[in-house]
Amino acid sequence: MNAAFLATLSLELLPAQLRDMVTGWLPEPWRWLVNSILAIAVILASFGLLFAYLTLAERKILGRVQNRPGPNRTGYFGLLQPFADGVKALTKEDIVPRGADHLLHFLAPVALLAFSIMTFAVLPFGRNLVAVELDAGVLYFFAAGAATELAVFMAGWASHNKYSLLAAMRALAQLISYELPLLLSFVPVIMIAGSLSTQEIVHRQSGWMFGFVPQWHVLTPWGFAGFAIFMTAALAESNRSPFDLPEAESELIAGHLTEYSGFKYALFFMAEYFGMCALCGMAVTLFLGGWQAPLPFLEFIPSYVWFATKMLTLLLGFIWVRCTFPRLRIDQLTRFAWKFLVPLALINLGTTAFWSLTSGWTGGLQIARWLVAIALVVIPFQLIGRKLSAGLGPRTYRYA
Amino acid sequence: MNLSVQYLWLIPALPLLAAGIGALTPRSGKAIAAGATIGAMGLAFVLSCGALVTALKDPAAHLVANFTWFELGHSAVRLGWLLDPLTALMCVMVTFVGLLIFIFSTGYMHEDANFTRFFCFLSLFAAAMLGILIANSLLLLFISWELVGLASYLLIGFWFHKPAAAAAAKKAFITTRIGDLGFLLGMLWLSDATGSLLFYDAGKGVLETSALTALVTQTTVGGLAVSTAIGLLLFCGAAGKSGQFPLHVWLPDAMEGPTPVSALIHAATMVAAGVFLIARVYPLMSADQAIATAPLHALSVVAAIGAITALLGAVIAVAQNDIKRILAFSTVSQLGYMMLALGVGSWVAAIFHLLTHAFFKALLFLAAGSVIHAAHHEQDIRQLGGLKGPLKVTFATFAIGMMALAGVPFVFSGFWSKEAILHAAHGWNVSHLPFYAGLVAVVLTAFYMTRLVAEAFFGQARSPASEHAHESPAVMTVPLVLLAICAVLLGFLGTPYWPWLQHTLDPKFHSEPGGGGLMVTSIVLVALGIGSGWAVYGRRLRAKASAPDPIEAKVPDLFAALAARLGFDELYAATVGRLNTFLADAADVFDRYIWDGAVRLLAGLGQFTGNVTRETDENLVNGGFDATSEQLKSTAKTYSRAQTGDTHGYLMLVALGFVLLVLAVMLGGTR
Amino acid sequence: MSLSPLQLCLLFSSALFCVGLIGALSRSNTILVLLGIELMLNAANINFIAFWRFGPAPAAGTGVVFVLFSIAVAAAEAAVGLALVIAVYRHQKNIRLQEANRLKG
Amino acid sequence: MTLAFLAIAFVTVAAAAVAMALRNLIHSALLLVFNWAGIAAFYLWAGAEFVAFSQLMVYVGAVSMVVLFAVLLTQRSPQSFREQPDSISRVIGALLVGGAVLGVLFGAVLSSRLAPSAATATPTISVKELGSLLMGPHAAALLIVGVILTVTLIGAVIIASTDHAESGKDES
Repeated sequence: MNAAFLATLSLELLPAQLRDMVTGWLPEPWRWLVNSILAIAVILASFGLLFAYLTLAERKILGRVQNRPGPNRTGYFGLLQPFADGVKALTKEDIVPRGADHLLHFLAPVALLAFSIMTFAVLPFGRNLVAVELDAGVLYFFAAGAATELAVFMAGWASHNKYSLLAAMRALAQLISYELPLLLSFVPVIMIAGSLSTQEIVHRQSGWMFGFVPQWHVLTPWGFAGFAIFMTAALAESNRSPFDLPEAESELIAGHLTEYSGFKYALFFMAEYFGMCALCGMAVTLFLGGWQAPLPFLEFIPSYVWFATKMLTLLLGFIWVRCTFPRLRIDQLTRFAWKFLVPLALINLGTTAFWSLTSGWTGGLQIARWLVAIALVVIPFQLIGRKLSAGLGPRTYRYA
Repeated sequence: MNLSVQYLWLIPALPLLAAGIGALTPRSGKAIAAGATIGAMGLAFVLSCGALVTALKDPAAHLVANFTWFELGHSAVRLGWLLDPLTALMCVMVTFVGLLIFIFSTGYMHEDANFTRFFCFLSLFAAAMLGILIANSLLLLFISWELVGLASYLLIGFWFHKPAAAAAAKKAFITTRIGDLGFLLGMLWLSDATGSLLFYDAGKGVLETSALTALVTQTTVGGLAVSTAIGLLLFCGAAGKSGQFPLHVWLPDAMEGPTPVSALIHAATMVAAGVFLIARVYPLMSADQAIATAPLHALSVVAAIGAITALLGAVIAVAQNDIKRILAFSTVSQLGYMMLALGVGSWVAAIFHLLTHAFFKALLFLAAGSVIHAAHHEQDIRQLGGLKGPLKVTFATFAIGMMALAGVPFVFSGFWSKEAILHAAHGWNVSHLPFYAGLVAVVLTAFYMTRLVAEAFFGQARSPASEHAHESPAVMTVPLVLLAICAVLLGFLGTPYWPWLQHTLDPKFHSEPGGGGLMVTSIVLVALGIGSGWAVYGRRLRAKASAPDPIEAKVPDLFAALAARLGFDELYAATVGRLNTFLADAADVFDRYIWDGAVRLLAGLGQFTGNVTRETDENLVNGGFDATSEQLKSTAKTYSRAQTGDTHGYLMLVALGFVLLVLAVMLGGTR
Repeated sequence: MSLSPLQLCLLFSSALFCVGLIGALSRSNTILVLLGIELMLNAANINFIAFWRFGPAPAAGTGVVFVLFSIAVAAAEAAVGLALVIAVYRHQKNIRLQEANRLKG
Repeated sequence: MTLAFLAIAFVTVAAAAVAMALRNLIHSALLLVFNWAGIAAFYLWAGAEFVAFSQLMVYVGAVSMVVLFAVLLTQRSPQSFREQPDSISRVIGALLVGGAVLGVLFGAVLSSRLAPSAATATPTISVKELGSLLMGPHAAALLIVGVILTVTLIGAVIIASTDHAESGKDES
């Protein structure tokens, strides 16, 4: 290591420089392969670790919310708990029901995890940190994500269990319902950014309004509405509470997970958290300015730190939602998607069209543009919401 | 303020609009319906005053506004408005009296469930009546005339749940329809003879010289001038509407309607329409006067009918006990007077009496309504009595109306207008019989009105209803007071000493001075009538309701005959009704046996033919077709085996076809 | 014999087409028949891409656009077809294609 | 390159053939999903990146779901997904006809002289270019496809929906 190299070393470029250092030792024909392997390894390692501590964080937070300490026996503050869980999962007996479809029963968790991990390929973790730079990156992300429900179906069907099959059906219904608002909610972003490439979308959100307000998509009326729809649909896509119908413990005794134990169960768990992370990362990329700093004077902090911060914030939001909302019924779930989210997403599309057509307006017209856009988002929300919730007064339970 | 003749249509249009509003208002919207109706009527009144101002600028002129309604080939049907002092005065009278009656009705009908419907009908009636007045075309007049008939039917039958009211409405409608048939025929004849139905049309109208000359010179059966025949036909309509003998029977029965209806329709306006019609077509009616040799003058018939009606109504009224029925027969009698005046050649006197009569008769009816309202719908004067005390305002106004009707001299309007008629009748050089009939009617009128007042208001209360009577609210008494003032003052418009009204209506009118002796005679007769009435009924007041009438006690047969209205209804039932039944029976027999037989014969013939054809069809034609279609069906069945319904098979055939096609292309050579 | 890439692609698509055809012809389950037809459609799409990729004017992009439309229509066809299958199932309680022959002559 | 293509082609055709031969419907459907993914891989190999992802989205993400749903909804007993064996004669007939078609197609492809294009470099078409193509020259077609999809959605819902709305009173 020479001095010149050390001089060019900066926090921002550190990952890329480290990678170049490693690949520099290898002959040219192998470099691309090693590059890819390195990227995969880094992603797996860092998100594996993140998964471990995310479970811990979730259990801790849930405990706190429910007025109990949560795991606190293994290590300080229970810090070693994830590893203890991992050892337990690995040493448990792997049970496969006799009537099960062995191949699919085995393939399901593998495919689920594989597809979940595949989605990380196009996420821009930092200014120069993206595993695959794809022209149609966003499309790739959702194409890979769509396959995860298929794995859930496989798991539910292969288990040869009524409850699991029901869970499989529910998973399909839920996917079909929520795929649509999920896709529609980010179409406005693509309309404005004019690109399907994740890096390009992040770059489009750079710059400052009035010198300090970031030009993130979430800070526009349509962007905010799109973000809200996206996060709701993402909750459903990742089968998180309050949309965790396929695994609903109280109704379907954990649904497609019923017949899984040991390491396969852990894989399912892992895949769920990976999917959650990926969707949050996508939300950050699409709406929250990706790896960009929120204020100009904070730009000295490396971009990947910002990305991680935003993503963790959203993940904490998911956990918070999980411990506060009750689970929906299946008909409520689909009705919510078809009658509320889809129309809103379509109206949001129109709002975005208006926004993009009026980009030349300045001065007073600029204010009018904002007002009209806000009205276009808020009024339908109010109207549709009123119409849907008509007659659904607050319920009272006599014996509860 | 002026109202141009072009905008004359606004006067009927406003009440029509109000009627529409009333029809659309729900039952609870009483204030809306009443407000719209009264507001429209008030506006129409203001407009009528404007029209009057315009008309008075040149009383001799007939202002017209004509337009084409529709065209049929080369002929066009034209309608129009007409504005002259007659129209204007009548409009003012109708709108003013109507307005007061509407206001009165808000109090009288307050509790009725169908309040809005009532006001809708009232407004419709007012619109139609005003339409009659402003029409410059006999056709338009006829349309409005029939609308008036309809409104009258609806209003008489307003309480249709009462069988008597429903029957009365039907009777009124049918009886007036008989007269209207004459009207319609006359109108068609007139249209055929002159080619126009417009009254005034720049020299081409039917009431203008050229048309009149033509009508008078032509003659028809019996040597009658065409104008006489047409005039008599039109008079049929007028007689029906104005309740003249022999079509008077419906008018007393029409009292089954609510009292404001009686006041408005059967005293002030609708029944006056007949008089108005004759006055309007007066040039036509009087055209045949030019031919001294004519076998019959139209006006003579009018005078005769009028005299008979005046006498008849007055006589029957003497023996009636229902307060409204007495007034109804008095109306018949007074209308007879007007017709008499028309007949003897003084149409201005007729209109003068029409105007004064409208006010005091409306007053009398409304006051009677107030009595009925106060006495909880008790109408029999034998059951009333002693109302002078509790109903002070009503009594005072009723007394004024009674004196105006009776013709108490000098102060009251009735005296002057009746005097004008008697004067004209006296001057008629054809016959003096109508004059004497008028004189007798004067005595009788005074007599029966005195009887009515004495029975109803003096003495003691003879039933619980009249014991608990109390004065009506201001909304009903104020119109009474206003009408009473008019009933007094209106007479001074046409006194012999200042005949303003006569000059206004007929610029050629010139009063003949003198006639003082005649006036003295009529004063004496009035005094005689009132005095005798008071002598019979006032001095020994009735003690209880069931006591017999003093006259009844003396001459029971005559009184019974009068009370039964001289049996006109029975007469009609025995003659017209029986004839009608007989004709209906005859038609039924004819229909059932002759026509039906013919039809059955034809049908049997048709059936026979059909049977023959069917046999041919089934055996000859069908047989051939059946064989053909069987053949076709079996062929089709054979072919349809190819349609196996097996999708795989189809798909396979498609694939094989594809293979063959490609092979053909490949092997068939390269072009 | 050396085959050009285009010919290889066409052979590939032909093979896929025939697999789909044989499936559609031989199976009696309507869903499988539909899937076979879906396969044939995909084979056609492969041809479009192949001719775009190895054709004379790849810059025009017509083949790609055509495939996009084709995919959209194929998705529509699948949706309607499977809806029909469900409707048929509701009527005759099975989905064997040879029994859905009520319209035969 | 050719090696990759051959691998993709072989796997895809094999998956399709096995899927069409299997008796278990669910396995067939899942194998077909795999087959569609293989076709997507072929598109990627040919350089049509956008089409490949679209194929994945539409077939793997949507059509497969609908197929699986249809399979689950049309099974008599939820636990038996095994089909009745098909009639041998029809299978033989199908194989004969399919073989004929295959032979004809192969013959046609091999016998025709296709212009040996010198496309050495993979032609890439960016998403942006594709977008302007779709919105420009092919805008009408795009609109029509949109209408077709909408009509299809409505039609599919109507076909598959029960008739309870109209005759609910009679049945219940």
